[in-house]
Amino acid sequence: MFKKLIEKSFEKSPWLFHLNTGSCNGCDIEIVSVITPRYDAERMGFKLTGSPRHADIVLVTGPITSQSRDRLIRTLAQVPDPKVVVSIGSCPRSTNVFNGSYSVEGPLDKYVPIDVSIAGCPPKPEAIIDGLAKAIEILREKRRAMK
Amino acid sequence: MKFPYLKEAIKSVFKKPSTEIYPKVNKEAPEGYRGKINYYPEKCVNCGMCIRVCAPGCITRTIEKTEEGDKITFNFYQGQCTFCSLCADFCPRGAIELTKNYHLAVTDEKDLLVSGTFIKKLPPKPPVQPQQQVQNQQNQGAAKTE
Amino acid sequence: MQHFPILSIVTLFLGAFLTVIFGSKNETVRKFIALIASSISLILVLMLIKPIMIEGNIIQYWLGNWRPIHDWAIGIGLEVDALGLFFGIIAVLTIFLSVVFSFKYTKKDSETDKYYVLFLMLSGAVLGLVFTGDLFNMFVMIEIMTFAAVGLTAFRNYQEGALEAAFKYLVLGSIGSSMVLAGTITIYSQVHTLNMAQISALLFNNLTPAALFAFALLLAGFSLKAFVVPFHPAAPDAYMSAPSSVSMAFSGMVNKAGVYAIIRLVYVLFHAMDFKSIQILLIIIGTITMFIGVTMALAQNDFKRLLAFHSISQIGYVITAVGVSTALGLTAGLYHALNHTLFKGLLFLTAGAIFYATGTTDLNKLGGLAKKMPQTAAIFLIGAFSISGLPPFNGFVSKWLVYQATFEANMAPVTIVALLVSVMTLASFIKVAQSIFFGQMPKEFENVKEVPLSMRIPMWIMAILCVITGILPNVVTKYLVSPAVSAALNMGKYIDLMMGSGYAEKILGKPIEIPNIDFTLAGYWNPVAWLVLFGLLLIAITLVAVAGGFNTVSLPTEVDDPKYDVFFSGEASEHSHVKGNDLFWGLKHDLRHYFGFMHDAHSGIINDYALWAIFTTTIFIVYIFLLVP
Amino acid sequence: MVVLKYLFNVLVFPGLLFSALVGLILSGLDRKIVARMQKRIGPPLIQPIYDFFKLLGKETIVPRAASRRTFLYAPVIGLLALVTVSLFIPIFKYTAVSTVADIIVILYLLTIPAVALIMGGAASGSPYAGVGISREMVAIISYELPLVIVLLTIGKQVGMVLNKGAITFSLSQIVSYQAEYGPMITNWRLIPAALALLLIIPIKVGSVPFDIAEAEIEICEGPLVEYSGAPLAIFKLNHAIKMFIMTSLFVTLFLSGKGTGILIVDIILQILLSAVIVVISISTLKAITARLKVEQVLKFFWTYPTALALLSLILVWIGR
Repeated sequence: MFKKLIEKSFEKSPWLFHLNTGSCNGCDIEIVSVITPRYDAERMGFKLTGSPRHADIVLVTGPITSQSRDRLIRTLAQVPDPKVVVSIGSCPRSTNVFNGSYSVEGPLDKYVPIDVSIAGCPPKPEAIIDGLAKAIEILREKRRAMK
Repeated sequence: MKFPYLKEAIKSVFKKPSTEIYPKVNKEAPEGYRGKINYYPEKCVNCGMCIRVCAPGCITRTIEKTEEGDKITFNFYQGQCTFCSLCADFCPRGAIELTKNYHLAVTDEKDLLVSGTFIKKLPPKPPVQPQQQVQNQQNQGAAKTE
Repeated sequence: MQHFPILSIVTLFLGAFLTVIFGSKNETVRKFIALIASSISLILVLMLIKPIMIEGNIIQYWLGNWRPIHDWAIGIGLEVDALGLFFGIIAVLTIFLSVVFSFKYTKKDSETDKYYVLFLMLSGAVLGLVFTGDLFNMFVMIEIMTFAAVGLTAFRNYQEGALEAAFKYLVLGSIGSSMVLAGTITIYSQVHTLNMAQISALLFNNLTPAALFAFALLLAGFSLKAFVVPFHPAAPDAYMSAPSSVSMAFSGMVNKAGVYAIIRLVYVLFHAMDFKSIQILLIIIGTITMFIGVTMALAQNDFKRLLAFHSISQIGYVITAVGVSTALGLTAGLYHALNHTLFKGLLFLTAGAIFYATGTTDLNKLGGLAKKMPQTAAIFLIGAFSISGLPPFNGFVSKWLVYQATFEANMAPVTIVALLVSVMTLASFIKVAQSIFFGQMPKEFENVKEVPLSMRIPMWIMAILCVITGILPNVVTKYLVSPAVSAALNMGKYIDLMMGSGYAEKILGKPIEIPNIDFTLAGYWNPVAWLVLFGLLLIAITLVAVAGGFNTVSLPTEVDDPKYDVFFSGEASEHSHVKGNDLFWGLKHDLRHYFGFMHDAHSGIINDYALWAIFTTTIFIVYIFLLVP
Repeated sequence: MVVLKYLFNVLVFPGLLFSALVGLILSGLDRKIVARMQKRIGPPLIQPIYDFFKLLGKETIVPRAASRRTFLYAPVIGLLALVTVSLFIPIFKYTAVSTVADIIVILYLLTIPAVALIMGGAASGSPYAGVGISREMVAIISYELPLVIVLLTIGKQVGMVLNKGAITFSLSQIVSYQAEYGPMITNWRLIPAALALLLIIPIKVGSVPFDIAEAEIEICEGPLVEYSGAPLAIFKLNHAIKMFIMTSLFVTLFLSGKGTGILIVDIILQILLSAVIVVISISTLKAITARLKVEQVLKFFWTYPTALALLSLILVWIGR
């Protein structure tokens, strides 16, 4: 009944879920700064949610330490479709300087295909907003594909 | 029972919000911002300092033997880079420069790869003397010294 | 029709004796006798409704046909007026359902013939107490009831705490009975008769000090039987260790018998409700019982003990409403008594079902049973919502009447406490729902199955009754509650019938005016309208849902896919069940001084409880002597 | 014909559609005002509508440990109760359904959505939901006391005048009382009660300083942790409708009066007034205070609002 409206609302209210897999918190502060008054992601409908069940876009930071590996897999599986995985910073993309360490279990795309990766260590809030804009387009395609 | 910030909250409702509407108004990165790498292959002399100095080791070099010299390509994989710009500082020729371009949000991995190739012509080597000439020179050297 | 009351009592006692003779050998004979006895008395009492409730006359029956000789009652008379029959219906209903429930429930116990003997004795005694018109006969019935109850509490003596609970019940019960006996004797010395109608006539407004002393003693004795707060500590242990079908009878009949005795005592025998001080005394007792009952229930860790404390707090509601002594107050009290028997019985049966299925009722060990026992979970929810007074169920109607009655008698603080207690009841039942029925299921309950059908039938009957009394309040009040209220309020008719007409005028001097029962119920919401509304909206919502093209609800597949695991920050979620003790930390932390004091007050030592009982009796006596005349 | 009017009332005017739309817009206004107070631009006014429809489009996952029927029906039951309540609240003289006693029915019908949330949370079987439930219950216990006192005070005040001394529970009588004697807020005895009710609205709606039950950070949205897709959309709708109902209840109890007689203008006036109440009570508190701890909520509500409400009850009692 509201197909068109539901399609449009996917662009207008994507909800974020922040998943920290052992990051140095540089990218985490940048994510939170995107919601502060200066950059205000909420004006585009972004909202940080507490549970993966509510999320559309999953922001992954950190080089997936061995402790957080199966927790990452379990939590990512619990996000309902259509979902978009965004890697913030270089660590999830390529385990950055921690490459080859005994307790790092490798880049994120070993476990889940990364839709948008925002490079930068840490990336600038504007870059994150760009990435999120790209994520919204992918979300809309996934939603259309899902129907 | 004091309510903090009440006056400030009410005042700020009537003031202009301090949000920068980023996507409409493009924002310039500050001076000296270490963003995307610009690589000038013509300046590079393949000394390898940047490779040794790069902490995450995201700079790789491939050398290919061709007839007029070695075809060297440098790949700066910015997905692994920590943007510390040590490579730019240590490059004797200033071939690497981190620009202010912070738009690094990409959907596929290739865009993060900055690469450049150049042909390194070796300096003209002195003509290669056959093996006996080398022997004679050593004997004359020895005779001269006795 | 004259003989129905005595017949219904006798069949129960006869059933008890027959079980002793025939039942000891094989199982089915014993169950058959119990079923026949309880169903006969059920039918007899239900047939009494038409003459008493609708036509409004009162049945009297003189044992051995010893009629009063020139206005002096010698023999024992049974007098069943609407008030007595109201409590009789409650008792008989509880008996029948409890017997049906106990067939399968006591399958695992040995020596169940002793169980049925004691149970039929208990039910006969309660029915006798409710129908009798003679004070000493009431004492005898109380004695039988107490000792049958003590026997039943200790029925499962292998359970730790059962014998101790029975002993406590015995000590406190006998203190109560001795007080009732002392009261009866003092009254007899005063008026030389034991027939309640004649006593009330003679004592109408010449309350001598001895009569006042007897009144205080009787009030203390009966409130001990009703487990009012100062006397309540024996109840939780007794309810917890008795088998659930018996604790359902306890909370359905035994404390209702105590409440009936108090109403009979205060309204008819001493006609003391005109004194403002008695009203205030009853309201104070009721409010304290309400509050302490529910706060203690919040801190419990065992399901049946929690239910026991709730019975105490609901009896507090009934006593407060009775204490208000306006027509509306009494209606509220009686209606709540009926509702309480229904939903409390239902909850005790669910406790029994859980004990039968899992072997424990400890809130900290159970979890996630809703998936294995869906019907019990549904029944529990109906019971929980009715006790916490949510609209479509019966608790709402009677609690509303209580609030309205107390507020109109400008007792605003009492109404506020009542509402707060109702919310706390909801809180404790949410705690039970979360720890037993929802949440993660511990491993050992993997193969728990639903309880057999014969246990589920009584539960469903009670659930349906709960919903009916919630939906049709005006029908229930018109046929059941108002006749009982009018019977309690005008004692003239009560006396005339027993002692021959005109006797009341001669003795009392003036005819007792019968207060009219036409209280304007401040807005009796017609729940039927709500149900139509709810149904309409439900259809509307489902229509929108179906047409709206919501994507399919993805249900858990059998494969071990983490997608359907519960989100526990990525951890595996075996031992992550939040249950029993972890809930309501905020409340317990805030009221920790209060809970601390309550914890010490319920020390569990019998002499403390006996001390409490005696201390409160003295307070009653002093209070009545100071304030009543 | 009556059924048609009944259906219209239930589905469109004061019922589902109207209260849903106004509720969503009001919560959009609330988010906008909070943003503006923090010097942010803030989402557009119809953002909650977008959220609602996006959630409708999402996949609904039912966890394995959940008991499915309760899990899926809880939000619908909550919505039903809220829509039933919205029929009760009179808008300046016009009431869709007015039985004699409204306050007690409203009081109880407003606990059903809270119980539905609790049942939904319990049914989802998640440990976070378990903690969320006990916090929600503590919240209910803490605000029930002052709310009851406020309602009894108003009932007593109106009852003394109109109902020959006995208390009245009917909202239409309260509105007609205010029509004669002016809005209740002007009566100095009831100003503490108004203040108490202003403090109760945020916790009843579950907005930030008191939303101990759905704290996003500590217990990942409490009872709603396992919900996704349509049931979550309905719960968010419940949240919005509750905001509209509580504020319009405040307007009816304290600010109503004769009204202009024309229904449309009355409705707009009611919406504007409830918008003002939303800004005053919910948004300002949300913008300037952080979330309280569990026992602080209980301590707070059993001291300040209860004292205010008791003060006005005593004043009304004396001022007979």
